[in-house]
Amino acid sequence: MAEIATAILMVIGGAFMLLAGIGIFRMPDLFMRMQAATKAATLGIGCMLLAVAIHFQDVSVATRALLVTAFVFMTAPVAAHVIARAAYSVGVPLWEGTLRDELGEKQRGGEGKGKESAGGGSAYGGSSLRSDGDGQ
Amino acid sequence: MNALMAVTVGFLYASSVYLMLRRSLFKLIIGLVLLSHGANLLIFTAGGLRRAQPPVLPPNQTTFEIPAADPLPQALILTAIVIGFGVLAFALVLFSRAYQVTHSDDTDEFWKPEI
Amino acid sequence: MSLLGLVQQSFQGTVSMDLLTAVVAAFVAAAIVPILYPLLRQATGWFLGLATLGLFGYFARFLGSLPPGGITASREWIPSLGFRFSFLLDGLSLLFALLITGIGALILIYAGGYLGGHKGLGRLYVLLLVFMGSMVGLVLADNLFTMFVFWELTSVSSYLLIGFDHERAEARAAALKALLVTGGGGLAMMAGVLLLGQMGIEAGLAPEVCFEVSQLNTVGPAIKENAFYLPILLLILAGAFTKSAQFPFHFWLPAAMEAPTPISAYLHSATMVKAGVYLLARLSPILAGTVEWLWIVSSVGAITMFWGAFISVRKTDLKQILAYSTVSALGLLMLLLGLGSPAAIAAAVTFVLVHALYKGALFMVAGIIDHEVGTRNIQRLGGLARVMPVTAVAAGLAAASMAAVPPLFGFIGKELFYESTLHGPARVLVTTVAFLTSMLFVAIAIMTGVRPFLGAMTDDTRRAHNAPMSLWLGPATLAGLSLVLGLAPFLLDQPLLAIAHQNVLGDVIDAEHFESLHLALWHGWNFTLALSGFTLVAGCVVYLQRDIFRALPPHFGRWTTDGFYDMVLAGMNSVAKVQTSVLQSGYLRYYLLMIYLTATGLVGYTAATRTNLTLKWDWSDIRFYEWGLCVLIMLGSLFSAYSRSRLTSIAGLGVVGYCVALLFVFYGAPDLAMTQILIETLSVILFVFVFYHLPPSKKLSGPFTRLRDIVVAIAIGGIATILVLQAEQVKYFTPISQFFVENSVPKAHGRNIVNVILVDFRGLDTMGEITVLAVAAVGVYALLKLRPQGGKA
Amino acid sequence: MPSLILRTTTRFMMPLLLLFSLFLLWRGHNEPGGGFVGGLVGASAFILYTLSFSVQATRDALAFDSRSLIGVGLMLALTAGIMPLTQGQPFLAHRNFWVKLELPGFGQLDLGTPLMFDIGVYLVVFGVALTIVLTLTEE
Amino acid sequence: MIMFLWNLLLAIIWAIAVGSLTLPSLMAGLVLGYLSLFFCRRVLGESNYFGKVPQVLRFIIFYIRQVILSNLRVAYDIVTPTHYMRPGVVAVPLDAKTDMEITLFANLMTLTPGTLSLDLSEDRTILYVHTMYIDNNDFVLTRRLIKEGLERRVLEVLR
Amino acid sequence: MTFLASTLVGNTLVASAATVALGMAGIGFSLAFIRLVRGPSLPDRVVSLDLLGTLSVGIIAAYDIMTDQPILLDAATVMALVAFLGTVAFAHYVERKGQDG
Amino acid sequence: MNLLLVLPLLIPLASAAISILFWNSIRSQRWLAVLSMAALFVASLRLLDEVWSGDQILVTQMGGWPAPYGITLIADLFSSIMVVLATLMGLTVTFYSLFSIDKQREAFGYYPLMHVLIMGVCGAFLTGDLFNLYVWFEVMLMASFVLIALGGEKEQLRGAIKYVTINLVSSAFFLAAVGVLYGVTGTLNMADLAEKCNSEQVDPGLITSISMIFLIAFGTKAAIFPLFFWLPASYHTPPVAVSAIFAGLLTKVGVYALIRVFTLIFTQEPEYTHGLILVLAGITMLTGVLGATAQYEFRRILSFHIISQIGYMLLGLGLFGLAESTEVKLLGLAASIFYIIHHMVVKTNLFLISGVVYRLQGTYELKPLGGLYQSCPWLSVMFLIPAFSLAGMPPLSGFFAKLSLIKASLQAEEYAIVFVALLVGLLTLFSMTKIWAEAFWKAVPEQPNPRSKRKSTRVIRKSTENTYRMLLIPISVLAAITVAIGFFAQPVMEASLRAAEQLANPEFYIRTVQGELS
Ligand code: NA
Ligand code: NA
Repeated sequence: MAEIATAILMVIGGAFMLLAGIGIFRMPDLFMRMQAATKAATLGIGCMLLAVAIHFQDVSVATRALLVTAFVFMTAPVAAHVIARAAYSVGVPLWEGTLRDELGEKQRGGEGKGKESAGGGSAYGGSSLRSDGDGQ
Repeated sequence: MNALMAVTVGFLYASSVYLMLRRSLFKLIIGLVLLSHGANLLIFTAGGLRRAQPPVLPPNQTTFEIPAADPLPQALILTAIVIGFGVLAFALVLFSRAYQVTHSDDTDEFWKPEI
Repeated sequence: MSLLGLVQQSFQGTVSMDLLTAVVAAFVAAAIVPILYPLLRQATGWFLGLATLGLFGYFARFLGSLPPGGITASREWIPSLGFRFSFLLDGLSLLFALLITGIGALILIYAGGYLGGHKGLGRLYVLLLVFMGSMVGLVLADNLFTMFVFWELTSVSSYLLIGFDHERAEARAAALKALLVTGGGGLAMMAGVLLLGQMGIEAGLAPEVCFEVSQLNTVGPAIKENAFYLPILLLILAGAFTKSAQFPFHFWLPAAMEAPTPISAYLHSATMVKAGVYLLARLSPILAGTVEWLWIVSSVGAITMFWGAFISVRKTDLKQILAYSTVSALGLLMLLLGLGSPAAIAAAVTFVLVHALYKGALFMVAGIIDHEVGTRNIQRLGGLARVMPVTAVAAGLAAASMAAVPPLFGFIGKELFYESTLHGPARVLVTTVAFLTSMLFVAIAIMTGVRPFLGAMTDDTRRAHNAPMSLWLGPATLAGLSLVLGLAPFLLDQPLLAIAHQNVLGDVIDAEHFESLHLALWHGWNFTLALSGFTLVAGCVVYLQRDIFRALPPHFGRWTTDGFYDMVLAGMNSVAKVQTSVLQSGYLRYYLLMIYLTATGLVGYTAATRTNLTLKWDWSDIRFYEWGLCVLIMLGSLFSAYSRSRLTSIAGLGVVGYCVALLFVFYGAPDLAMTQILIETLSVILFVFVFYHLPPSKKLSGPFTRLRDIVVAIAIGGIATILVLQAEQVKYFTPISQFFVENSVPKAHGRNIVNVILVDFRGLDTMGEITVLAVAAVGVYALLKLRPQGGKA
Repeated sequence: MPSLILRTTTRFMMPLLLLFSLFLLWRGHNEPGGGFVGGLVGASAFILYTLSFSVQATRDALAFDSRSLIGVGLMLALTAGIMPLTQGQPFLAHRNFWVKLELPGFGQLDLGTPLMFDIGVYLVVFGVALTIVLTLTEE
Repeated sequence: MIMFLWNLLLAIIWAIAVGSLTLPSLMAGLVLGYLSLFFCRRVLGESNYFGKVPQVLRFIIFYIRQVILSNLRVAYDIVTPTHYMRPGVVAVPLDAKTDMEITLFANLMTLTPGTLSLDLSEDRTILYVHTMYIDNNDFVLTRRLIKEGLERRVLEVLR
Repeated sequence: MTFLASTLVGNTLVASAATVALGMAGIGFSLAFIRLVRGPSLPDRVVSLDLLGTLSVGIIAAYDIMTDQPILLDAATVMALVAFLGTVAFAHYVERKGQDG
Repeated sequence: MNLLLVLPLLIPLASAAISILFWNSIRSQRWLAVLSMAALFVASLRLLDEVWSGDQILVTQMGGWPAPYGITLIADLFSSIMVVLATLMGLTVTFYSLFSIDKQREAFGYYPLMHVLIMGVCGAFLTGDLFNLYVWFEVMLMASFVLIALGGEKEQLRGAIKYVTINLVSSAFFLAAVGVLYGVTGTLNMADLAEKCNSEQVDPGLITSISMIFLIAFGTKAAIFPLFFWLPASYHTPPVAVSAIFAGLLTKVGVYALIRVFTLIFTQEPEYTHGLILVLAGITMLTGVLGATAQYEFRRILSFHIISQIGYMLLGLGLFGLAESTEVKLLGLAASIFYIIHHMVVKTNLFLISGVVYRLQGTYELKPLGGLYQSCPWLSVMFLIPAFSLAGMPPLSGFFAKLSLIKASLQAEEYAIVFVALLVGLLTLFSMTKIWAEAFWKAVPEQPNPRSKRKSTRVIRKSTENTYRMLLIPISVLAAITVAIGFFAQPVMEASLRAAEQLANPEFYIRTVQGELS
């Protein structure tokens, strides 16, 4: 019984991890890549660690597995958030299919500038990171 | 399985050497980092590889049932990693100070003939 | 035995204190001059001169009372190298010791007058005394290394003395020239002496005494037959010839005339330059008597003799004339030593004394003239006899001795000289050269000792004053001695010169046919006398026609080794510059390239030629995730190498680090993996922070450079691969880690063996490691917080 | 100004990380872990704090200079090594410095100079990592 | 909070009493302690602790369901060749006030696929959320779904 | 296929599942690496590095189960702890860089 | 006797730790520095005395673990001589530093760094374990990295980057070599390695190949040709006290390591390995001295001379492998040891003197220097002693060092190296007289370098006069030692010979480590 549960959890976990990989590989802009990657991977790890906890049937292992799970669930969204925030602030572009950018609209309104393209508004006016981290 | 690890080690060495021969200070330090990776893996491999048998004795046991990985190279590498970190930290700061002085990454602008 | 005991032991030994005291005396005197000089000032010269006279008296005591075999004194020094402080006072060394101390005393007095009030006079006394002590040590030493020590000390003190007027570039250059030439010769001589000692051991001497001249004397024949005889001879001759200014090394001596005259008179005519002669005389019993000796020594001597005299006549500066004539006289002595016959040695021993007396006097006279008139140009001198009559008489006597006018001592010397050339090998040639030189000597003697004092006074001489007694005492004494010894040669022949003569000849001559040296003014009417007479006449003619010599093209004679010396010096400088700019280019990457090339060469070549590598490329049993990781490590490193963006490179590095950590996990090293992960993350953070304000990097090197670097990189990588493979496969012994496994729990109370190793089995490593970390932190802190403020250091 | 979300999360994670670092230190002799890893994790907690707030905030939170941690750590490790010397044992001979303790909740404890040594290592690593990062961040 | 500590203390006492300080015995102690506390609630005075626990459990179930569902939606989008998403940045006015509330809400929202907290306005009243599926280009609806769905429940649990 | 077979030697269900999981995670890992290489922006790379860290946790977990070595889990724990730290540092950098222009 | 072996590590480490704790009290750091260095020196003298008078090799097993397993600290005569010298240099340079290092550097860890540097050097000399040697190398290097960069002046940074990079590369070589050697032999203890590497079943060619990596690694640290570039690029950049201690100690640690491993472990194919060392020694001597010839900067000249002198030190090692007779082997090694002793004292002193010159005239360039012979007679004499000693003039220390090397070379019939050694001696003399002529003899140039602070220092003011006198104390002490080594060369030579004897007979060492003799 435990074996089957372990196996299923592992396969599911693996599948999510694969999904995360595909997501980050395929999605068209940074934000959607993050959307895909962070959550799928977190879920995948959750499954894996659950499998570990079940498989070893040992309190200390299970505790640690749960601890790691909790930790990952705690940190993953924050990590995603800080990167997204930073990326947005330096003007990493949104996908062209993006419908509307209410944050950008507000900022443009505040600064009284009329930039058109989605995601074109950089909070700090920095645009150097658009294509690469630190220029060429 | 040794061949793969050996080639990996060689590759790390080669790329580190190549990087250190560039004119860029930055590449130099990347090369240094790769060099220490190479050296660590070299010790690891040369000491003998054994899969998934950490040299940690199970409770209430004084020997391994299945032969475990050699603990000594591990201890050596651990020491080397930590020392390498200290050195790297200092080297990084040193290099950045050098940048601040010269505002250039090109080592040829940085050095001058020593006569 | 404690170290201190060993030091104490080296003080003990069999000592004849007197002789050692004599050696040390001058050094002690030198040491107290800095105290003495401020007290005595002007009187220092007299004081020191009289003190030195005491030393002279000590040596003079031995005149006629020297036991056969001389007096010895010795003390252990460095037995393990065969060095002893051993001294021998025999006839030869007594002769030189008397010259050194006697003339030294006069020079000290003379110097006080000559340089009175000069700010460097105190130092001059110190150096002169150090030099005197070295010279005394040199001639008294029995151990060749003791002698060599003093030999080099004379070079050093001579360097400092020649550069007495150190603010003048010429003086400095001359000092350097003398030092390099004599120092170079000294080094060669050192090698020669070492070899000689070695051969002495081969010939049966004990290693402790293999450098004792008195011991080596006993194995002379064996050494002469040794295959190393010629190298030894050449090396030792290099030392002697440079020191005694033999052609082609003579050029330093005229240059050394940059020194004030007391120094020139003392070092460069009377004493130091004779050290080479002394050395060859001392070693004659061991080395002389072979064909090589005969030809090398005598031909170098003959060439020097003639060449020196010839150049001398062409000069107009008093000191230059005297310097070249000294070169010539030294050549003469060499020639005689080369000939090596009892007659030649007799002449040599006598001429040493003759030359010291007249040349010392003439030099001091030259100094007086320079001091009182202000010029040394003989063309601007004349009529000085009226101003300084005592000096004039002294000069005249000295010149007469030089010109070998009877009844002066020089005449006896000249007679013996002709005597030996006429009975030596190649006698016509040698005698002709001897005659020509002697003829030139006559001209030189007139030019330096007679001409300035006679005739009309010149503009320069009219302003001259008489010299004080401290100045004329020296030349007068020496010139007087030339006369006294000429008239009464018996005063010194048996008590001194005969013994010296015997010492030089050693066992070379069998006792039956040996005639003891006996000096006399009159040898009867013979060919030698005629030759002497003719020499005088011819010399006067040369003097009258001296303009012919001067009319020769001016660069004639400058095409000598002096120019060669300059060329060598310049050449060495440019070679050094080129070499340094090539090797020490300033570019770090070239340095690294060199190191990598060396590594490739040494390790690669050695592995390829000296061992049979049995490399088993085991590609089996590799799990797919291992493949994946290794490929990722390689790709990651490639990526961080090729990425032009710095932070991207850093991210690539992070990948490599994490993959390495995963490898550690896979191969059962959780501690390593954890450490690696943490360190990698910290490093990435540091990287990010440090490279936060960096300019972009460019592609900087061309295709050839890249190709070259790739080749080097692959070579290093290949070597690393091969070594790893080899080490992984070849396991000769059970690793010591087995012990750790067995003892970890029972003795070290820990199950995590890696950690037990770190804190217990090899805790010392960890101690060092945390020290490194601590220092790194201090370093980072200091480097970032401490900014330079101006050029303080 | 770093994100509020990050700051809040960090405040929660700090004790967790520190506890974990002590845990690693504590059981390092028997399970993976030890002074190095523990010290690094401990420092990570404060590094995270620095990134989420500011260097000054970290300095205030620490209440002591990170450099003195290094000095104390070195002295501690050194003392652990010297203690055997007082009994004529070689330097770092931990063997005779073991105490067995029964503590409720912890089980049987092997306490000895190795732990002291490891604590020294922990402090040094902690202090070093912090000093480096704090200094760099201040730039 | 006091109640929770009480509960924890009871669990530990239980575990010691049972003689094994292990996870299962602690868990058992926790549940049994909760029950005993529940029955004593009148004695100890009113507390929202007893209402909170079922609320939290309900929230967890809701959240897990949410995560799985939205994960599947994203997964479908990832693995199929065509992109179905209709992304945009939505400004969500916040009812959450304290640091804790805002953080928990933002994090939980980020953990559900399809939404990602992008930035918080400086006056902490608006959370900008990157959203992958804005159906019908209706920003108002999306805003409301986020607020009514997750924020409300989070605040319920916390307050 | 030999490698697959060899890992299945234990031939328990769990080991097979672990191998499959490991494989999938590995592919995910590689894809993330490709994103790291491709960028194009620095945040893209940071995200992929973060993902690589997270996936490593999963990979270690799967490997633990496959080899029955719970001890290796500690590495996963540490990985989970610090990958976050790296990401925050990068984000910190990106923002400051923006401020400095 | 455990304590004596450990004290050279404990005293500096404790001092460093305390200094770090008292970071803000420079006064106490200064006092501690001198006291600790003095204590260290006394302790090392005791160590030497113990080794010498007992005619034994002292050994202690760290942690009490038996020999090949734990880390061995071991002091044979060679080690203890080196430790004594290192601590002596530490003491003198620290004293010098008190009066020459600026307040800023003092406030940023100068003294703790100094302690750690000495500790690393002593550790390297005393350890009997190859990996532990690596650790001590790193300790020493790390401290030297910081010391060389401390202050952050432009030139310093330039030099430091080269210094750091090349030393890191060499450390990586060292580490790799240790790893490979452990892989092959399964041990790290040097005595154990000596036994195992020379046992029958081991392929000598493989060991020789590995030894080449050690040659590269240690050769770089020792600054032999063609691995020396870092040295002239960096040694002239830090404050002079730092240059001095580096010049005296660091390269010698490399030489020490070379001598140690190539007498103890890598003696499989001496005609190859030691022949190579001899050739490298010759080229090193020549290139170094020619490099110095091209220089016109005080410290650069001295730096290049270090290289050339390293050649001399290795010459004896080469002879050890090549000579046939035991006597010559011993003489060669002893000569090398003698040379190291001489060189450490002399070279440190010359650097210290260059610092005084800088302090007086504000520059290290020879061209604008001058007039010191007139103004500072005592300093002049103090310069002449080490300078002529370096050039090998008798009866100073360098003479006997050079002479015994040449003697050994002659006996080993390596005449080419004799020629090189003699020639290099002459060129060294040339360089030293160049400094003498330019800085001391020459009058002060008419148009002084505007950057130099000569005007203010032309006349030594009262306030600096005291400092000047204090700086002359360590200089005079070292000069006195130079003279003493010359006059009392016998004890030094005998010590070197006995040290060489121990090196040449590794069985004694090995058995002591294995505990059979203790
Ligand atoms: Na040196
Ligand atoms: Na050095």
